[in-house]
Amino acid sequence: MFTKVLIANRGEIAVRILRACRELGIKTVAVYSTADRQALHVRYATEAYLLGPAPSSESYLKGDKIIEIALKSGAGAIHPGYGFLAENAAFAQEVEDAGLEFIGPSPFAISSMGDKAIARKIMLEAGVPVVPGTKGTDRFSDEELLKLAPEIGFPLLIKATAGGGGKGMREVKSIEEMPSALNSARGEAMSAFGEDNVYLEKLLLGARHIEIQILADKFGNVIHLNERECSLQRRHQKLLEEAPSPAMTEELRERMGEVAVQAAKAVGYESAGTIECLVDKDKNFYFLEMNTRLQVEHPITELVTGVDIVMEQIRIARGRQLSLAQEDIKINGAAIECRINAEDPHNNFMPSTGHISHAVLPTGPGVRIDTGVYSGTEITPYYDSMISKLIVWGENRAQAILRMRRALAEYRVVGVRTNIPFHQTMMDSHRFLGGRYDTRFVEEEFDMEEISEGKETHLDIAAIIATLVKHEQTERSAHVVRRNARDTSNWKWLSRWERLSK
Amino acid sequence: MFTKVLIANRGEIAVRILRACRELGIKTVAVYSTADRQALHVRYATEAYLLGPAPSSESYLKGDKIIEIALKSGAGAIHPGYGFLAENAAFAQEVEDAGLEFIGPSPFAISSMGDKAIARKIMLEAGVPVVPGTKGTDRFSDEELLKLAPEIGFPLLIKATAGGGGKGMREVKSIEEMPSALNSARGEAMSAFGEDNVYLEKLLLGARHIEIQILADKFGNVIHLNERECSLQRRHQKLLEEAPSPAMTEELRERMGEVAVQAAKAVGYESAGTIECLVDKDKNFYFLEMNTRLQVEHPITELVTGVDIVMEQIRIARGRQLSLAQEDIKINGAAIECRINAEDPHNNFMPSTGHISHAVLPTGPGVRIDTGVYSGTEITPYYDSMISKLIVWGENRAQAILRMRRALAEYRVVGVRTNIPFHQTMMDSHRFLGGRYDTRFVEEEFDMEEISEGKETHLDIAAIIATLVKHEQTERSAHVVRRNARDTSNWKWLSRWERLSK
Amino acid sequence: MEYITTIDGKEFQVEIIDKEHVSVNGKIVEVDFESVRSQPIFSLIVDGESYEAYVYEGEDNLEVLIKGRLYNSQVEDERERRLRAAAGSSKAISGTFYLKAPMPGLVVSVLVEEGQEVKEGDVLLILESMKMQNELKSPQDGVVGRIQVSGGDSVEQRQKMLSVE
Amino acid sequence: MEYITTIDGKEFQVEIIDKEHVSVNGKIVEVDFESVRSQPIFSLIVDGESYEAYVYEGEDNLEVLIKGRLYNSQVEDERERRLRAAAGSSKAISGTFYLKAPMPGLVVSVLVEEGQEVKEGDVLLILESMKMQNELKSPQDGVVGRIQVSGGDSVEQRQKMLSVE
Repeated sequence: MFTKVLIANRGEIAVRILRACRELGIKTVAVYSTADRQALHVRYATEAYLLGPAPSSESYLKGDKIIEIALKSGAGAIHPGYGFLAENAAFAQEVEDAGLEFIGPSPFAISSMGDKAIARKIMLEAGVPVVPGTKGTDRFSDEELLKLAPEIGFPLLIKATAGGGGKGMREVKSIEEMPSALNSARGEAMSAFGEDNVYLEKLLLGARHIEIQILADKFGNVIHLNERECSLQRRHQKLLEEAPSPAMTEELRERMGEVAVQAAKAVGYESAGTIECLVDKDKNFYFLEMNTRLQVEHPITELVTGVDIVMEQIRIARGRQLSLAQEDIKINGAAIECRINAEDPHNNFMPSTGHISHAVLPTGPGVRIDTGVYSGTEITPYYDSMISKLIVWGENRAQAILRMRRALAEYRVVGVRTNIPFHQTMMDSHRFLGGRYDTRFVEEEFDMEEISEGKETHLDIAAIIATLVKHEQTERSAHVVRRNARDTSNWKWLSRWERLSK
Repeated sequence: MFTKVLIANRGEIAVRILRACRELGIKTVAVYSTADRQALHVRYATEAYLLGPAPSSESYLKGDKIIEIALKSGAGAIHPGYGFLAENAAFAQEVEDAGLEFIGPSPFAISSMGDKAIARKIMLEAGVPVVPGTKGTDRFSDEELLKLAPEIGFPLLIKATAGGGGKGMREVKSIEEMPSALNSARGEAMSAFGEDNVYLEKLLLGARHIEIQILADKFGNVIHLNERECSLQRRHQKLLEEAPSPAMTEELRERMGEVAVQAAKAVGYESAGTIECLVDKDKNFYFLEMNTRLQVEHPITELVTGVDIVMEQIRIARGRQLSLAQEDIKINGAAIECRINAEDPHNNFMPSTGHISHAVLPTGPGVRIDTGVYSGTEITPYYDSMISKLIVWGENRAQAILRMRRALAEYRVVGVRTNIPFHQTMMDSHRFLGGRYDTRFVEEEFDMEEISEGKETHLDIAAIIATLVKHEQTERSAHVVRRNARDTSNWKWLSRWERLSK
Repeated sequence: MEYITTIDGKEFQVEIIDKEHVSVNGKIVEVDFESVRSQPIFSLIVDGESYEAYVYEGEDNLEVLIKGRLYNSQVEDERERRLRAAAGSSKAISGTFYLKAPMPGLVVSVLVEEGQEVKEGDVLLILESMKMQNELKSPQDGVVGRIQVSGGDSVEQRQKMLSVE
Repeated sequence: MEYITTIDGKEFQVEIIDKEHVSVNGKIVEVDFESVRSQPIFSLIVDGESYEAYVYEGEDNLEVLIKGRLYNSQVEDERERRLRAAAGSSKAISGTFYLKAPMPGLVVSVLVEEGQEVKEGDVLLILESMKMQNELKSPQDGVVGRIQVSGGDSVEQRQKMLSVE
């Protein structure tokens, strides 16, 4: 049984996994790029090894180097986190071949679920409903797809079988758009994944993105931890998740849960995993894909079920049987997660880099923050823009929303722009409050200015602040001019500078 | 029903109360001294008013000014927090007389419990066991006390009836020590409380300090939220609390709970309050005093019972009936609180003032921090040394301890010394791990060096770090000498300094 | 000192009377204004109400973020206002827009050519940063001037990439 | 550069070989050493193991706090050591101890008088700060010299209050 774990990741998820290990008495090995020398995961780990320069391709994606470090340091297992190498079946296989435990499912499960067409086929055979579309795992030519498209019906989606993160995906409204969309989808897929195979899926309108969390041990025991509601997305990136889903019924939850367990069993699944589904207005649900790893949004499930998913992953990898049975899993209260990204919601969510010169985290009752940054951290362009996850728990959904509002109001990050104002606006929107939203809501209907309209404004306060700032700038520059006039005093400034720079 | 609350306090507890108000949709009024202009409670409140200069006597103790501000701002209620005016019956009366709601018990309950001799009498009459000692509320002369002392037995404690915080308290081992101890206790009481009345109490050895949390509404409903273990103290200041107590049995919990409810009913108690008891080795318990306010350590009860005590206080003050019955109160898991103080555990717990130039808070699963400071805060000598409360929850006591260890290991505060090393050593001590400690443990048996003995040391690491630091200093000062030799470059330094100081 | 301050198009007459008093459109209010720990984040207590704002400096404006809402502001004293009035709308005259990189990143592709006519809102260039592809658009109609980068180039923050004249 | 470093009374021969290598008592280790965000808190990775330490500067020593344990250290190069050896134990010679305020506070009372003999460990003065009364003790036997404060005085950090000769 391993007693040291290498964490092949960075940022908040590396810290999250480190913490679970530490609380289980397991030693930790961090790996890092030169940009992350002072990152929390390096500061907190028992051991730390440099991988290489900042770009992921030269550091966090270097599977061979990571395995080498694991062997050198005597780590018995590797936890891949999410992203980077987490869903790379070849890497999982290499880890296994090196005699190490991969904290996640088998390479077979990863690769089966990694090819979206194969995954759809397996799910159909296991009796799991999938989104209507092309069937089987053949490579379809453009001609075949043009013939199949009208049968599926418009609007539809062209999707790369190797897909992920929205790459190689195109929405098509009519047959006329098909040829050029196919062309560009295949091009994008080729450059992103090294292959251009695509398939078609009906575009479900007004649907919600709901996922079921699964836990499975090495002995064939599988349970689910109920659902997470993840419909609030922008460019296929989730922004805010909640559990339970405001659209869920007890009956649907049970059906989806059963099907998710079935799906996991169909691939001999082990560890934590997620079955992502679309749920339409009539509460029909369709399998979308399986994520064979820990999800960013796992904490909301932890808060409402009381299960520590990362600790369970580690226990499972250590060969323990699940300590929980399905009937032990209850939903207690409600949880919301806001992903805090370094991007400017007032400027088309443009990423924002810089040095965090001042930060105040919301703390206190019912608030959890998972983060890898602190006051002083440099936000670089090399990695994704998520700087923290703000997660709250409440006795019920209303209390969770009120708590999230106060936490967002307390949160201060100076040095980069963040999407906190987006979340604040969301927490005020009637559609969110009513739980009435679908996967298109953020992109098609949510407008920060519009939602704020009619709400209290502080034009006069803004006027006072802007004027005072300008006034002080003017005063200060006048002062500098006067100061520079006094040549003789320069030595004083110099000695002061030297004191400052000590 | 009030919709705006003035919080007559500062620091973490002001922030804690602000948060509860905000999550209930209630507006907040902060008051502050000049030293606290940039404190979190001022930054987070809806409104904020200056009280006066830094010393408490000129700011946070100015009851009349606080009431004036409450009236001016339209606040309907005042929450006193703990300390300052929280147990000042005259202030509570003035608040009431001004037509405002005092979020706490009646002035009668405060004053009854404030006089320790009266409190003992009331408790005895209500059938609550008290620590053996003098009876009644008479003023005893030195002669009378010298006569009573042998009947009570040595060792004993002389205590000021108006007491609190260990002031006017003396331990006496024999009759010979009595006269001078009486003299100095009376002197200290007079200067601290303006009156020198004292009483005698048997000193219980090997006893634990265990307190019961009470909630009572305006309709005579009283429940208790079980116990907190608070034996780990130094100079009568609690340092670390846990819930449940490792020394508790179900039967004792029930008895103490019943008695606590009885005690609260005996003074027509309303709001949150605490019955402090001593529990001896044979599980006999004795009433010590009642704290007629919110306690510093209330969060551990919140974590194991799921009840938000501050919100309940506010609901009760708004005239609502308790929403919880005694049978709704269950204990879930275990919680520990470490008080993080700006004091140096390696130098006799000497307070430490300064500017917090770097801070990293532990976050993540099961960790709660209640604090009023942030990176950039100045720790002044004017107020007490507690800078934050680190509170963790675990499925059981063992898990809570492991989690506390990891949280303490993550916590970084640069600029002042803190007692984090004390807590780290405590988390490693066999006595604490075994739950075998009493109120004298920290002062009489706990020794940081001794406990660390035999544990892993890092002398070589310390040697490397010390040498590298010294080496860099030497290099740097050599560089400064060389730099100063180059007169001509001074203008460059100047312009750099000006950039820095912008 | 008197200023004319425009917030989201609305004008305010703001006079700084002394350190503790400001008049807004003739109404005098009491202010206590401090930057928090010397950061570009400001705490303002005005007649008892406590506000906090991030202030971002633009080229000729300030953005003020209060409670999640962004206010675009311009502050001018009388002299500046007179100068601007005398100069007329200077913006319309020198109409060259320089597309600068809003953050460090990698140029994925340049979608226009030198000399090409573009309309306001047309995508000029795709820049990748933080694993996201960001479309940078033209804020005005015009003709593409010199293009200084091409696909695959790394760019620094604020680096000029191309112009629209 | 070679140093003799004493940690809690134990001597180490430490040689700084280059930026990445240090030898400790002849054993060469790989080091990666950085101050975190220019603070007096240091991250050291030594042969892969990650440590973090607070370093406090004393008058002629450094205190190093690692994992809750405080190490008292003295670092000398050969020249310094020679000088000290030549001077003999300088401490024993100039035996005056100045009691300085360890923090700003209020003198509650001075418990000794000028000319009074005191033993190591005797309480000299009570200083109140942060609502706590702190007993300040003599670190050596001696005679109380000049007393510069009295009960009720406010003192600044490091202010001299009295001496023991």
